[in-house]
This record gives sequence, structure tokens and C-alpha cells, in this order.
Amino acid sequence: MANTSYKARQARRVIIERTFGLAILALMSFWLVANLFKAPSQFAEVALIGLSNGILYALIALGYTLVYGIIELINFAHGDLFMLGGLFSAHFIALWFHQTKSSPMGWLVFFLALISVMIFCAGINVFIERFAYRRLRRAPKLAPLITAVGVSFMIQFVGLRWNGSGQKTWNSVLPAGHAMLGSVKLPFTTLISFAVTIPILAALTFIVTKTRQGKAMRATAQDQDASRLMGINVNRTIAFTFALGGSLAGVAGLLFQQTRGLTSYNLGYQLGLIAFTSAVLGGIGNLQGAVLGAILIGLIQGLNDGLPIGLGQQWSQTVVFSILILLMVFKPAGLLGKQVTEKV
Amino acid sequence: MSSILSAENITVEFGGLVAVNDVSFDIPEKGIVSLIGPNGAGKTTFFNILTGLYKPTSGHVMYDGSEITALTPHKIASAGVARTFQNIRLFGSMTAEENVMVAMHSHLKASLSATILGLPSQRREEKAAREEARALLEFVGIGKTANEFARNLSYGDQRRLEVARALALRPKVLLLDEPTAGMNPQESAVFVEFVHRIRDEKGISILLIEHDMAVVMKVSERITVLDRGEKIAEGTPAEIKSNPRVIEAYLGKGVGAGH
Amino acid sequence: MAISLKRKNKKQKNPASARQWAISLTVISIGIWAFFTYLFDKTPDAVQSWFQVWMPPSTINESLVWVICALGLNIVVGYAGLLDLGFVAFWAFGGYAAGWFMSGFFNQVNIHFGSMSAKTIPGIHLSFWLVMIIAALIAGFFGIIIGAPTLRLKSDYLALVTLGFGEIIPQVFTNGENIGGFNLSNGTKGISPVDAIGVFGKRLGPFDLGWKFLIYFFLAACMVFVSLRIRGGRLGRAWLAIREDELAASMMGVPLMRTKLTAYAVGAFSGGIGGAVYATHVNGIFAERFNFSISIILLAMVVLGGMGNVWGVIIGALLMAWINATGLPAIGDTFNNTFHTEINFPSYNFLLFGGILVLMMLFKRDGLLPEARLKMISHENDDEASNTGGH
Amino acid sequence: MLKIDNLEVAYGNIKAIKGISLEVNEGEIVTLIGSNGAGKSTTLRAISGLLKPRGGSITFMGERIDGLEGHDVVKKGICHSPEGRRIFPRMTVEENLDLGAFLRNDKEGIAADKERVLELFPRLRERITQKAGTMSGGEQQMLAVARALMGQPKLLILDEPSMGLAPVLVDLIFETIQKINQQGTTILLVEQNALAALSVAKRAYVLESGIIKMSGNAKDLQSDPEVTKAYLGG
Repeated sequence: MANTSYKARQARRVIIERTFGLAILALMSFWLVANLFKAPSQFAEVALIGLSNGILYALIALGYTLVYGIIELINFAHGDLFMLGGLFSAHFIALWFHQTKSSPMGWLVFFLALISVMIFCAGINVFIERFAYRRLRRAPKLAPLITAVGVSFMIQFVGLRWNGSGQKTWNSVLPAGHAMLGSVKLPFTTLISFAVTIPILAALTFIVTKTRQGKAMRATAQDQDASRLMGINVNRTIAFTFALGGSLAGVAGLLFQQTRGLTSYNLGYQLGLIAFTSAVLGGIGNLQGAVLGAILIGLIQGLNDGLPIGLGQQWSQTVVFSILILLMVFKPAGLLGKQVTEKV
Repeated sequence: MSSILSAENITVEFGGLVAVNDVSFDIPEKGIVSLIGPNGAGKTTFFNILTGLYKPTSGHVMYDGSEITALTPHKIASAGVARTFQNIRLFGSMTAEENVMVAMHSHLKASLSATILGLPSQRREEKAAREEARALLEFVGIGKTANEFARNLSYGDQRRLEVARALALRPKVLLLDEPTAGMNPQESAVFVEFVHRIRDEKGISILLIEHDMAVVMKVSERITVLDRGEKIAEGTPAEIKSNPRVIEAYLGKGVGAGH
Repeated sequence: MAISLKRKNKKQKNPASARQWAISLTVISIGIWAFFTYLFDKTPDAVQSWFQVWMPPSTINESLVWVICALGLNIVVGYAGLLDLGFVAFWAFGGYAAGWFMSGFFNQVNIHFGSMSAKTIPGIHLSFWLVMIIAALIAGFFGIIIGAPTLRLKSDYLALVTLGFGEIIPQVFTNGENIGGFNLSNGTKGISPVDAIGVFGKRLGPFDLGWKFLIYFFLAACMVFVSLRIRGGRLGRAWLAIREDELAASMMGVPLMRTKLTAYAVGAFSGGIGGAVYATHVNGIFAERFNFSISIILLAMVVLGGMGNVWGVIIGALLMAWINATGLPAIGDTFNNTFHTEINFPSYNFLLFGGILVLMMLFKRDGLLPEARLKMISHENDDEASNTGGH
Repeated sequence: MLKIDNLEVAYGNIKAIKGISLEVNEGEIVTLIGSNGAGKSTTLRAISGLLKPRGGSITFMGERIDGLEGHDVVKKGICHSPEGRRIFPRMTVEENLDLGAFLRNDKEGIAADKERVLELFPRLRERITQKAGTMSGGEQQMLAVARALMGQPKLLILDEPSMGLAPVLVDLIFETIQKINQQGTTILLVEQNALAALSVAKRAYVLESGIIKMSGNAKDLQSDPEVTKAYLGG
């Protein structure tokens, strides 16, 4: 009867989705295996580059996911915050402290820059939340979304004035060179990226799961009014979440600027989109998901860009956004997310 | 009397929790029946099943001789099952008249190109629709507000506009979800008259979810009582009023009475 | 253009029938055309140079392209409430349709149909009007392709998918010089020149701005007409209902998917037309022009004018297109010359467009031109109609 | 203890509360009854600072609290168990209880109170590590009341605590409400189950379309023919 046919249709849909998913996975593994056989050591190096990109994306993706988790807003301006973080770091290290070489003094300044950029980006993000998004919390969804796009453009303007319209290159204070692991090169910059990122991710996990603020965040994310009734200052909790997300973007900005040595006003837009895709891939609102998604995207992108059998770098964005679109179509909840339906 | 809309053995589960458990009941043609029960008993869930918004885990919904369980909400609505909402859901920035005309969507035939070219057939159709909308607004008693934005109407007028909009679907069944919420007894009394008028003048069967017992008892020909997702009683107002199970579950047995 | 703006504003106060509107628009367009075609050379030098600085004909033409696209986006965002951040993709499709079918790009073949170009030139040379239809169909087709699977998503997800789409398509064209050995787009070099528009046996070269103005104006007027007509019909009402409350709309018998998809397709359609027109305006197609800021500028136009409000969007589009192309540089030059500063005004456009989006959302979400007043106008017409209807 | 004077609340253009005045004295159970949409929950939300009143005043322990933010109202000692339970579904029962004590720092006091509410609701002790969203409606309701108690309220606000519960559980909840009151907590109770509410309350107010229609001793109202008519359909 009609009812059973409805169920049959549902079942058929699931089957189609599964088959499609498996087909994509099979295709990808075939591509990977083919490459692995063709150039094993190159494969490992490229994967490593992908991985280090991935953790960078993870830092940005976490900002999207934290904010989305708590107020269901895609904070479009988040990627641009990362760009500002990079610019700030470049100026801080090279222009204000005149460090352009790898030296103990340079490393000290790098550490100072790390702390300053976290505060800088956190402050900007809190400022944006306070003056742009807070007023629109109860408005129709389109309004904060358009506002976020507008804020993104305004930050890009700041970047444009600060950095100029072209790319700027900078010297890194991080040691160049690499360690060897068998026949695989491990660049020091990559190792440092890991050394900075992993403790920060651990600290974030600690804050969200163990502290009072984290508890307030999780409660606010689930039910704002009920949280108020528990005595939680919802506005302050949301501001705190923006501060966390902002500081992570700042770290990403610093790492990017120091490991790649460049800044550009539109970097935030490009990387922000990739990071957002990562957050969606993992299931937006889910912290572990964001990290997982980012590492996957980083790997895919790195492998596509660097492997002998691949589309090459000029198709990088297309590959990432195709993943985004396919994901939206077949699994909008992401890898680790849950689907939520509207209440009436 | 044959039934126009009937639910057969409906069960709904949300993630393991049973919201509605094996409930059957039907709305007789040109009848006025009510669904009552404490808050959270599953009444609105049931409405959402009847209108296709939720799909039951098992069971069937039959309308006018055919099964509609699996149809999408807009198909069920176009077929003639209209509803109002517990929390008024009008199209705020459209005029009252436009709100009503939205519900005529499925009756209007004009194609995109006919609309763009403004063909005579389309103009005629629009004009007829507009007249029908005005007539419906008159029918519910808010004819003067045709050109006002829905969000600027008073609470009572918004409730009336919701009914007018539902009637524009030319329904055979009208589902009213707590229509007298927020009305005082005088307004509610007027409303009871109004429900009878809808049935008598338009020949529409009516199902009400209602909390105001005075309204329910006055308006319904038959009452179904839900409690925690199960049907616990069914019958005429007099039967329901004296049913001990109903009194216990809904009207409250008065814990510790005699303090 | 400034003149016409003023006139439109004045008109708002006095309700006019559709026919009066059509007549006054025609008069304005012919007036502007006649001025630039016949009178311009005879005016004093001071007047001529004023126009060259503040209101060059090419800016007027370009702003009409923006009007066409902004009205298309207005259907998607303003009417149906679907945030589309990748509108530039449709613009690109339209542009490349013109590039493919109105130039010597495909020089392997030699197809001529209704075009004014010499029969001996290789390539596909179709009539401008035909190409417009093809462009619209291609864009509309892709609108449906991308819309069909994604329109069931939540609104914010949809925004991101469209954004991704708006990134992919231009990248495909940028890298399209060699796709499996096939040259799709000539890559970063672009396709240039495109054929002249032929109308009434007259070839409109790059310098026939006055005539092109008439054609663009005609197309923009068609878009206005279509927008208003659809808005007044059953589909327009269904779109607005979906924008206001999707669930209630479906409960009133509005098929959500089909209705949203139509909005998307109609929007894409006009984006395609806009793209083809743009190609004839700049006389070529260049991949790097199709970037994200186009989508955002269009969005800002729609938001500024008031989402869903046709006249508001037109004013928003004209104003911002003018600012973008002429206003900022011209104001900047004047300012810098007067105060002996060296401020780079055009670089402020990011701030301007971003700021408009933010400020409008925070303080004036209905746009500059409140729809309520326009409502009153249309109601007076309604009353006329019902009076003649024998009430 | 709590005094509301001429309170007005509106949603947009629509006035939900049209100038009501009521009082709750220390140690009492006071109930607000009325049909759906009468404005009961709106009144409670205004007291708790979730809604901003348009007019009138709310005074608690001699201090004006209208216009305070929700979390500041909690600081004054008003805990609110909202309509529809509103527990945090993706957290465990224990985490929910801890959130109820969010503003408190006395570890021992919290532990003692947790023990106390688990005495009141032994069922919750069995479920202590379970995710709250996976519990039955009755258990969730218990959790909502228990969670509000964890804030050491001077005034406990309960909105529809019997909603959707089986009769047995309704009895249990009302018994527990009385027990909580006997332990010294003042209670403001909103109920649709009017008879049950009247039977535990000392005084009652009958709300209708945003105004107070009747008020007085709970027992008198219980036998009032008009109340019977409104809730039993005459």
C-alpha cells in the first residue's frame, strides 16, 4: 500500500546513497593505491603536507563549528579573521620586533606573537558578535547570514588597506630544513605546526568538556532559555565562544604566515571556505568532527595537488567544493553529525 | 454517516519514544468532532500525521476513499485537508487577501508564461480568485482588513484570517488546532457559533483540538480523548463528561482532596 | 541616469497605472538615447566633460546589466527567500554562451545564423537574440541541476552550496583551456571580441553606446515587467509565502520543491541573460572577472533596495553600479584634487558594500524603499479594478 | 515575598498579559490556573526575566526584579522549572543536576542537595549516568523539578509539572511538590490539572485572556461553581 511504498522509497534512497558513497570511496582508494605504487616516497611527503594543511584547516574549522554549535550561524567572516591573524603576526614579528631570521630571539618573539594574535583575534571576534550578530539573534535566519557576509567584506577591506592588494612575502623565524624519517622528509615547520596545534586542541577539549565555562557553552548550545534559568549568562557565554573561535583562527593565521611566509587580503575567503567545508564534512557543531573533516580535506587536497596522478593544483578548489556539494546532497549531517528535524 | 477522514491504527515513535500508540478514529462527513487530552498527550502530533507532516511508524490515514498516508503535505492540503496552527502561522508581510490567495495555489491553473504575458484567461482567473478571497474574508468577518498586512492585524483577526486561509483550500475537512487559545468566554462563545456556521454553510467536516472544555462540550458531536499517546475514551460530550477514566486523566482527580 | 532616478522617486508619491509606467519609462529611455546620440556632441565642452566624468554612457549601459542581474537575484533572494551566494556562476554561463556562439572562438566550424558578421569568418555566429535565449537556457538548466538536490537543505547550507558552485564554475572556465584536450573557454586569455549586436540591419559596434543603451534598456524593462507580473500572480504569492513560513506554505497546498526550483531557475535564467549582455557590453569574456564580489555586490543591491521590492532593487542596482564604476573614482579624484590628498577611493568599495549589508540588516531590514508604500499604490489599482468589475 | 503589580507583557502588537497583580507569601504554595493561552506561562517567563514586561513591576524580597536578565533573577533565589521540561537532552542526568547548581560554589552543599533531590526522586538515582534525552517523559519531568531544586531556590516556580504524565506519576509529582514545600520552599505553581493544583495549593489565581478573573483560597475555588464549569465543561 501507499504506506509501504513510502517506506520502500526511503529504503531505496538509503541504498542509492550507500552505493554512491561506496563508489566514491572505491574510486578514491583506487586513486590512492595507484599513486602509492607509482611513487611511494612522494606519496608520504605529499600526505605529510596534506596533514599539516589539515591541522591548519582544523584550527579554522573549529571556529566555524563552535559558533555554529552555539547560535546556528555560519560565521562567514571567520576565515577573514584568520587572514587578519596572519597579517597581525607578520607585522608583529617582522616589523614591530624586527625578527626575520631563525634565532632564539626570533623564537621568543614567535611565542609572544602566538599569545598576542590569540588575544587580538579573540577581541575582534567578540567585538563583531557584540555589535553585529547579537542584535540579530532573534531575527529571521537570512539576516545574520547576510550580516556575516557583510562583515567578511569589511574585514577584507581592513586587510586590503593593511596589506595592499597583492600578496606579500615574509621571512620566517622558524628553522628551515627538515628531519629525515627513512626516506621521507619531515620539515621542521611542519613539526612545529604540530607542536603548537596539538596542545591547543587539547586545551580546547579541556575547556569545553571540563570547565564551568565549557559546561555553560554546552548548555547554551542545547537550550538558551533553559540555560538562563540555570543562572548562566548566555550573552557572556556566546561571547566567550566567539573569543575561543577567534583565538584559534589567530593561531592558524600565525602558523600559516610563518610556515608559508605570505599574506594576502583574500586568503581568508579561500581558506575559510575550505575550512568550512571541513567543518561540514565532520558534521557541523561537532568538535571532533571538525578536526577529522579538516584532516581529511587537507589530505585530499594535498594528494590532489602533489601526486603524479591527480588533477593538479589549479583544480584544488573545484575538488574541495565538489566534495562540499556532494556532501550536502547525500549526507548533509556530515560524518559525525546528527540530522535534526524542525519542531512544529 | 460515512467518514471523510479516518486514521487507522496510527503509531508514531520518535527515537524510541512512542508519541502516539495505535490510535484509530474517524471524522464523519459533515461532523464536528474534537480531540482532547492533557498537554503532551500527542494531539498535535496526531494533527501532523493527518496533514502529512509526520509519517506514522505504522498505520494508515484514509481520506475520501483513498489512502493519503504517504503523500506530501502540499498534496494532502490540495486534496482538501486544511488546518490552522496552534501558534498562528500567517505570512506576516503579505496582505490578508494575499494570505488567503496563497491557499488557492493548487486551484489556480495559470502557467508561468500565461502569468508573464498576462493572458486573458489568467486575468480572469486572478480576478475570480480575488473575489473568492474577499468573500471568504467577509465570511469570517474581517472583510475590511483585506489590504492590511497580516502581521498588523489584531490577535482575534489573525485567528479569523487563519480560518479564512484554510477555507480557501476548499477543504472537505478542517482541522483547528486550539482555535480559542487566548480568547475570553464571550469570544469563545461567538466562535462556537462560527464553527457551526462553517459546517452548515460550507458542508465541511471539522476536527478540533481544544482545551476550553466549555467550547468542546458545546461544539462537538463526538469527542475522542487521548492520554499519553493512547485513546482512552470516545463518545458524546455527555458520555465523556461522566467517564471516570477521562476525569482521572484529564480533569484531574484532585490529589489529596480532603486536606 | 540621475535624472531618471529623480523622476522615479517622484512617481512613487503619485500612484500610476501600469500603462503610465510603461509610457514614462519609454519616454525616459528614448530621451536618454536621443541625448547621447544626437545632442551630446552639440553641447558645450563643459557639459560634455561633466558627463564624461560623472555619467559616462558606458556606465549607464553597465548599470543596466546590473539591473537585469539584480532583478534576477531578487527573485531568488527577495521573493523566495533563498540566499544564493553564487549568482556569478549564472553570469559566467551567460557570458560564455555569448563567447561560444557569437565569436570566432570555435574556429573549427563555420556556422552563421542571423548574425551580421561576414560569412567568411570561421566560428559560430548566431543572432544576438538567439544567443540570449541560449544563454538563458544554459544558465537556467544549471540552475535546476544545482538547485534540485540542494533546495531541500536548510537555508544556510543552501547559501554555502551556491557559494561553492559560484567558486567552481569560474575555476572551470579559468582552467578550461585544456579539459581533456578540449578548449572550453580559452582559459585566462578569455574570448574576445564577440560579434556586434545586429538590430534592424544595423551593426552595433563597440562605440554604438546609444543604440546598445536602447537594447539594454529594453531587456531591463522586460525583467521589470516579468518580475512584477510574476509577483502579482499565483507563483509570486507562493514564493513570498515560502519566504515567510515554509511549513505553513506547504500546508496551504504550495509544493515546496517545485516552487523553490522555479524561483531558482527564473533567477538563473536572468543571470544568463545578464551575462550575455555583459559580454556584448565589454566586447569579450574574461574568466577573472567572474569572482565572488560580483555575487556580493548583487546581493548588496537587492538588500539595499529592499528584498522583494522591484523598484527598490532597481534603484539599489543603479546607485551601486554607478558608485562602483564611476562614482567612487570620480568622487575620489574630485576630493583628492580639492584637498590635495591621495586617497584611493575605489579601494573603499569592500567597506562600502560590506557596510551596506551590515547596516541595512541591523537598522533597516526592509530596504530603503519600504514595500508598504508600494502596496498602497497597488491597492489603489485594485480598487479601480474592482470598481470596474461591477461591485 | 513575591509581589507583582499591574504587570503587562506583549508579543509584538499582541498583549498577552493585560495588567495583572498577584502576591506569593513565604512558605505558601500558590497556583495559577487557566486555560491554554490565558497567559500563565507568559507570567512565569516575565518573573524569571526571560521576557521583558511592557509595564508594571515585579518585586521579590523587597527588590525590583523586572528588567533583570534571566541569570540575575536566578541569583536572587528564584528557580524555574519551565513548561515542556527543557532539560538538556544531550547531557547526563548528573550533568543536568550540576547545571542546576551552576551559580553555587559550595561543593559540600551541592553534594548534600544532590543527595536530597535523589531522595525525593529515587528514579533519577537509577538513571544518573543516562543521557537525559533518552528518558521517559515522567523521568524528564522529575529531572526538571530536581534540577530547579539544585539552585537552592527561595521561590520555586513550576510550570505544568504534570504535563503528559501518567496518573500515577501525576500523584507522585504532586506529593513531591507538597514535600518540597514542607521542607521550606515557597512554590508558585502553574497547572492545567486545576483540581490537582487546587488540592495542594493554599491560594490560587484564575487567569483568563491575560487578566485575573478570580482569586482566593484554594479550597473555596475548588468548590466554586464557575471554576468547575470552566474546567469540567459544566
